[in-house]
Amino acid sequence: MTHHATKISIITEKLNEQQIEQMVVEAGAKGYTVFEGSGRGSHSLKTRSRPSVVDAFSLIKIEVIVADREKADAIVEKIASTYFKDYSGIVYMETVEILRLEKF
Amino acid sequence: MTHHATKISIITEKLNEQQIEQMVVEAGAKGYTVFEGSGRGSHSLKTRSRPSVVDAFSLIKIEVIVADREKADAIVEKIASTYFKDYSGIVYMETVEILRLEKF
Amino acid sequence: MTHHATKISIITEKLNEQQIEQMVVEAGAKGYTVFEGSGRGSHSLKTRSRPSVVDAFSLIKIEVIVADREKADAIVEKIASTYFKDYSGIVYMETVEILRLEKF
Amino acid sequence: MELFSDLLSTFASQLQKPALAFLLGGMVIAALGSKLSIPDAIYRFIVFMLLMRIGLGAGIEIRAANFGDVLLPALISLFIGCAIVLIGRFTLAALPQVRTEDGIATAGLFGAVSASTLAAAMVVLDEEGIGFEAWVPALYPFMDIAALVLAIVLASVHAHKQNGPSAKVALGPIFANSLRGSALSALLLGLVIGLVSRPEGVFEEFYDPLFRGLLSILMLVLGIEAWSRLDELRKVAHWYVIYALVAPLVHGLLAFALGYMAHLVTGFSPGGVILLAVIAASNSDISGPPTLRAGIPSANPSAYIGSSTAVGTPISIAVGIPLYLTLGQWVFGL
Amino acid sequence: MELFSDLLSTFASQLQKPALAFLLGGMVIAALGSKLSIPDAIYRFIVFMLLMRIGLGAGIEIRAANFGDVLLPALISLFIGCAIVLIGRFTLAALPQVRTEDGIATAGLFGAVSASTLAAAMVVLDEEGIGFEAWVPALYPFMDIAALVLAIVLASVHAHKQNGPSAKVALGPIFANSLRGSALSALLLGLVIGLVSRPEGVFEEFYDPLFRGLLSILMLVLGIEAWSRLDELRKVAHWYVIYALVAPLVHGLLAFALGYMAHLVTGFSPGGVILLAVIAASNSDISGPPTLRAGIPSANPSAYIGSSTAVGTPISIAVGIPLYLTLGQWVFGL
Amino acid sequence: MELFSDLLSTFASQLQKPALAFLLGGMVIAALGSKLSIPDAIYRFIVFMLLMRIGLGAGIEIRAANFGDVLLPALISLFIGCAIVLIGRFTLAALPQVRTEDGIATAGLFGAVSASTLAAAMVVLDEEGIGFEAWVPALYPFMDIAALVLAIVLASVHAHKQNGPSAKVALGPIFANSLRGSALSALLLGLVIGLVSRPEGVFEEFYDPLFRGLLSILMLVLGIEAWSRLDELRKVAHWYVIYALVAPLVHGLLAFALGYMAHLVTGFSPGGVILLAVIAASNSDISGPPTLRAGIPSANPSAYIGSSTAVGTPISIAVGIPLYLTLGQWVFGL
Ligand SMILES: Nc1ncnc2c1ncn2[C@@H]1O[C@H](COP(=O)(O)O)[C@@H](O)[C@H]1O
Ligand SMILES: Nc1ncnc2c1ncn2[C@@H]1O[C@H](COP(=O)(O)O)[C@@H](O)[C@H]1O
Ligand SMILES: Nc1ncnc2c1ncn2[C@@H]1O[C@H](COP(=O)(O)O)[C@@H](O)[C@H]1O
Ligand code: NA
Ligand code: NA
Ligand code: NA
Repeated sequence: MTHHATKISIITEKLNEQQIEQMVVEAGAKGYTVFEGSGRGSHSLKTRSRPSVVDAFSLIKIEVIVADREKADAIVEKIASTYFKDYSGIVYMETVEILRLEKF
Repeated sequence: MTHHATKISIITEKLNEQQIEQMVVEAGAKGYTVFEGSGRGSHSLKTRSRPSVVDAFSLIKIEVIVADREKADAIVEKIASTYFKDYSGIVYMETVEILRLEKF
Repeated sequence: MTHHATKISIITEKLNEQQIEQMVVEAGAKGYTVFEGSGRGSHSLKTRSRPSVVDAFSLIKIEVIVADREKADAIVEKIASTYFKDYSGIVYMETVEILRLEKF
Repeated sequence: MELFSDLLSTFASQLQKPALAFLLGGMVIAALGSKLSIPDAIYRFIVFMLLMRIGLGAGIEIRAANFGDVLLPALISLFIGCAIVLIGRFTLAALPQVRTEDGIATAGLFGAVSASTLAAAMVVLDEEGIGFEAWVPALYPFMDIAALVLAIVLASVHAHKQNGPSAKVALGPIFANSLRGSALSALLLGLVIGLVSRPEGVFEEFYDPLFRGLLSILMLVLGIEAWSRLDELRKVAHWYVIYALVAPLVHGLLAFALGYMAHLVTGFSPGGVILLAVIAASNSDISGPPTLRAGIPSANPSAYIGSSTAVGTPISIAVGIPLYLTLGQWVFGL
Repeated sequence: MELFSDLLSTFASQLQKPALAFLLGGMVIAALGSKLSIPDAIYRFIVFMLLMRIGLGAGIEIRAANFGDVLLPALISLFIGCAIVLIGRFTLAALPQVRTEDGIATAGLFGAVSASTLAAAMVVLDEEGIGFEAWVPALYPFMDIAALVLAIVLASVHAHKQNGPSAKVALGPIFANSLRGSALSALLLGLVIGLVSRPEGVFEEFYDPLFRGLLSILMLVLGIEAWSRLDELRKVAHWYVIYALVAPLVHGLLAFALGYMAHLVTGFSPGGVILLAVIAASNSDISGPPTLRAGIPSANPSAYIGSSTAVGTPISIAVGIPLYLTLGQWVFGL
Repeated sequence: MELFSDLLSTFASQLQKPALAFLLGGMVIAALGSKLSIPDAIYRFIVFMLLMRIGLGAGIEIRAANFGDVLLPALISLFIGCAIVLIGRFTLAALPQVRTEDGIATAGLFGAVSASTLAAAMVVLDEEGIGFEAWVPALYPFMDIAALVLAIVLASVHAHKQNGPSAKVALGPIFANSLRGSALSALLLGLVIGLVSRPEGVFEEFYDPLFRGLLSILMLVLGIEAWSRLDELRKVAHWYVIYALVAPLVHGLLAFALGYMAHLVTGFSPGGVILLAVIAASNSDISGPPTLRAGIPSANPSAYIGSSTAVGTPISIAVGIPLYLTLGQWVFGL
């Protein structure tokens, strides 16, 4: 007895963490999970093992699961248009199966 | 030449890590991977950057890939019924493509 | 207006990180993201909480999103054949939805 | 009246002490939204260093101790640990606005002991030139474990009554679990190493000289943490705040009285009596919470951690230590 | 000519100093591909320890200071912070090969202050037996905040001109944001604790004795980091390298001249003048970058971090400190 | 007989030493399931501090050394590194129950050197008042690199024989790779800084006083790690345990004999001979494993890490050091 929901993954600079989290919650998500990472993209290389003298630029991945697809689209749209001109980052969506529909 | 399998993701308090890992292995999974994270849900906010005076409450994500869908359902069922009354956490499933069927 | 792309996840020993990253970039991926983790599989248990006297053996997960499915297959093939005879690790693929096709 | 004015002047002079200044400083910068934080690895290392120092110090000097002298204070510690939990059970946890499990867990946390408060008190006594028996810090586990185990047992008895016959509580694992926590492990390891080997060199040139400095950083962390947890406290009943303000006073005075008794009977030192009161008034901020989370899973951690970390710890350091110090100076004419 | 030969001999003797040896050592091992690295938690802790030491030291001694004496140097610091940014705005940022925002951000970073360069200079003055007023390190925030705030304002004015009327820049949050950074928080917290409480004990037995040793490790980290960032620098215009080599000299000499004026007017000490020049010549390597990233999001961090971390910091430590030291010895006949 | 009773009394007195107490303490608390752990960042920092201390100390004193004296011990170290690997190749790796690659990798690890064992031995010699040439710790790389390179070459020759002609082994990258490891980098960096600059101040007030204390914590980590790795050892052939128990004795005695020869020929000091034996008996616990994992990917890490971390290291610290110390005292009449 599972339901379908959309998982949004946002990879961006740690600097933006608080603002994005707030934006996500205001857009109606009931929760999110954050992981630290490193990576490479079109902007310069982010490193992990060295002391990051500038820790605020290191990367995080924020995962948000929402049951409502339209809510998901709205969040993705909002984030892509607000952040990815100036800051490094990507956003993508996946379909997941959840148990407790009311939690998402 | 890929095969389909189910990836289970369990986000919960670190405190439960060992027990869940054991449960997963006993249920027949051939492996799992664990990541540390932080997040917000219906319970109180988990933080990451500050020293977590109470480290045992910080969050982990356990990912388990199993080839057999029924095994996956059993694991998810077991975990949801054992942990999510008292502890924070969510569980969800995704379909993934794997190469070596015998490893999962 | 989203597009489909393939996300490859490679879980392997940290020791291999640089080489795999290079291989992925040479195979045409435009970026990747790396997370640290721990886990258990058919090889011996990897641990996280203890000081890993041998840090180079701890696990990482490399996520690579590529828009072109054939490119994805080639990367997966290359990695599976190069690394998984001698080193621990798994690789799997998922379909994700992305916004900016030109970035992947 | 004299006691009161002494108290005020002790307070004033404690405010000058770096431990308190760092604690308050941490609260202030957290309140101002500063991004300053001490990395988690450093925090955990500092806790290890302090407990290892306390354990080694006790172990080294305990070799010469008369084990008979330890008996009465150890029994008193056990008794206080249990008494605090029982008091909480029939006051806080009995209130209609408080969930019984949450109240019991909170009482368990206040019965358990704070290593940082203990360390801060040892520094203060040292600076005041008030001696105490080397084994007094070793009373920590007696009170700590008694309180945690009893709280878990009471919670399980309560659940039992509510849900009908359930599995019996196994005491063994609870004991083992609390002994295995990182704080008690470090303390006991230091104690044993101090007892059976000769770590004087490393104690005097490494663990001891770093003690006060590392403590100042720990105080900063506790201050930051206290402020950040205030939020959590807002979500639970006001009774938790009142308990966190009043209970430590009751616990400390109870311990002071019993310690004074031991002073009369077996010559327990004035410094020991003060330290016993401080330990009793303190609440566990490191190892207690995970033990309770595992032992009383149905209790809401926001309730007990909020009241202990955000209110109990700052109060027992900023108010408790000067209070029992003054009381001691007054009672024993120091 | 004499100045020049003095300079050479000062350089030679500074090369013997561990700070410089660790800095160069870090660059060499990074260049050789060594896997040696200092864990991030340790790096952040060391920065905290150094700034807390500097703050406490200043706070403790400032109690006796005449606040009138501080006024002129503080104003000069404010002025220098602004002047550096304006100079950069109309030189580097005005070049056609340099994006204006990137140039302004770089000027902001060079106007801001490096805690590590400050610490290294304090150690050198100490070893040379050259005294300075205890409050000189407290000039840091004046220059730092002035530069960062002005850079953000100028960048926003520029964006305004380009994109037509946009929202006005709110100064309050920029100020608050730069004060809340971990570096300034630690410095100011130490300052206040030193002022209002009595942390002499913990200062003398913990923060001060560890200062030089921890600084040596920080120098190693900065050396490794400098080498690793060279790559980034290759991607941006050569002008950044030229700016990073020349600007610190200009800034330091400007500050030296103004400091000398204060020496004549209010008796600002020779050591203070040297330290002021070092601070001005330094560029922020810890707290500046995130403040600028948040305040000027359109600027490319590779440009400003590359030039400051890979070139500015090593130059201001390896060349700047001996230079202003020699100049001071020469001007003041030390 | 006298040697034997001397040995017993040396053992008894070493058991009193904190290094050993912390090592055993770590094993005991891990066995009891304690959650105490030292954060990884701290562990890595401690290793850096110890190796930097050893490197700086050697570098500072080596300035006055006669390089001719170093030659013979350096050649002996090279020889021992190679000899240990060859012995392992034709004993352990030749057994039918042991995969050849696994055996060769294990021999490589036992030929390589443990920085922690070296540090522990230096402290013991210091406490016993037995001097040694300042450059003896600098023999470390000669033995370490010789063993790792030879093991990788032998494994590749073996693979070659098995799989038919394959790519030739490139020696350059293997050398470079082992020099770049964090342990050797720190040691060599310290050595060079000690040689070319004047780090006496920072050495005497920072690196040296923290040495014994940090070593005690490292011993705790190694004890915890040893116990936790026992599991892994259970999965591989018993021969690994036997090798890990016997081989260090053989290697240490061989080194002692050759060191004694150098003593007769060039006056190599008694302390140097003891230290050489300890280095030879030790097995690499930090930088060896990743070098071997990269160089002999087909070898199973459980085999070589299990036997070295769980058996080799504790044995060479707890048994090896007292053994070679007693032998030295007996042979040289110290
Ligand atoms: N194709 C990709 N696959 C996985 N992660 C990516 C990819 N492209 C970018 N990223 C991640 O997003 C971050 C920012 O990307 P960018 O804005 O392109 O610099 C990178 O550092 C990566 O961590
Ligand atoms: N909608 C969601 N999307 C992503 N993660 C979530 C979501 N809801 C909860 N979580 C994660 O699960 C943890 C526990 O959730 P809860 O039990 O609701 O407090 C949270 O701290 C989050 O890390
Ligand atoms: N079934 C699985 N599900 C999730 N992660 C796995 C699984 N199997 C292996 N892994 C991960 O891959 C690593 C290496 O696996 P192995 O090569 O089987 O030892 C393990 O340590 C796990 O982190
Ligand atoms: Na208590
Ligand atoms: Na500056
Ligand atoms: Na060896």
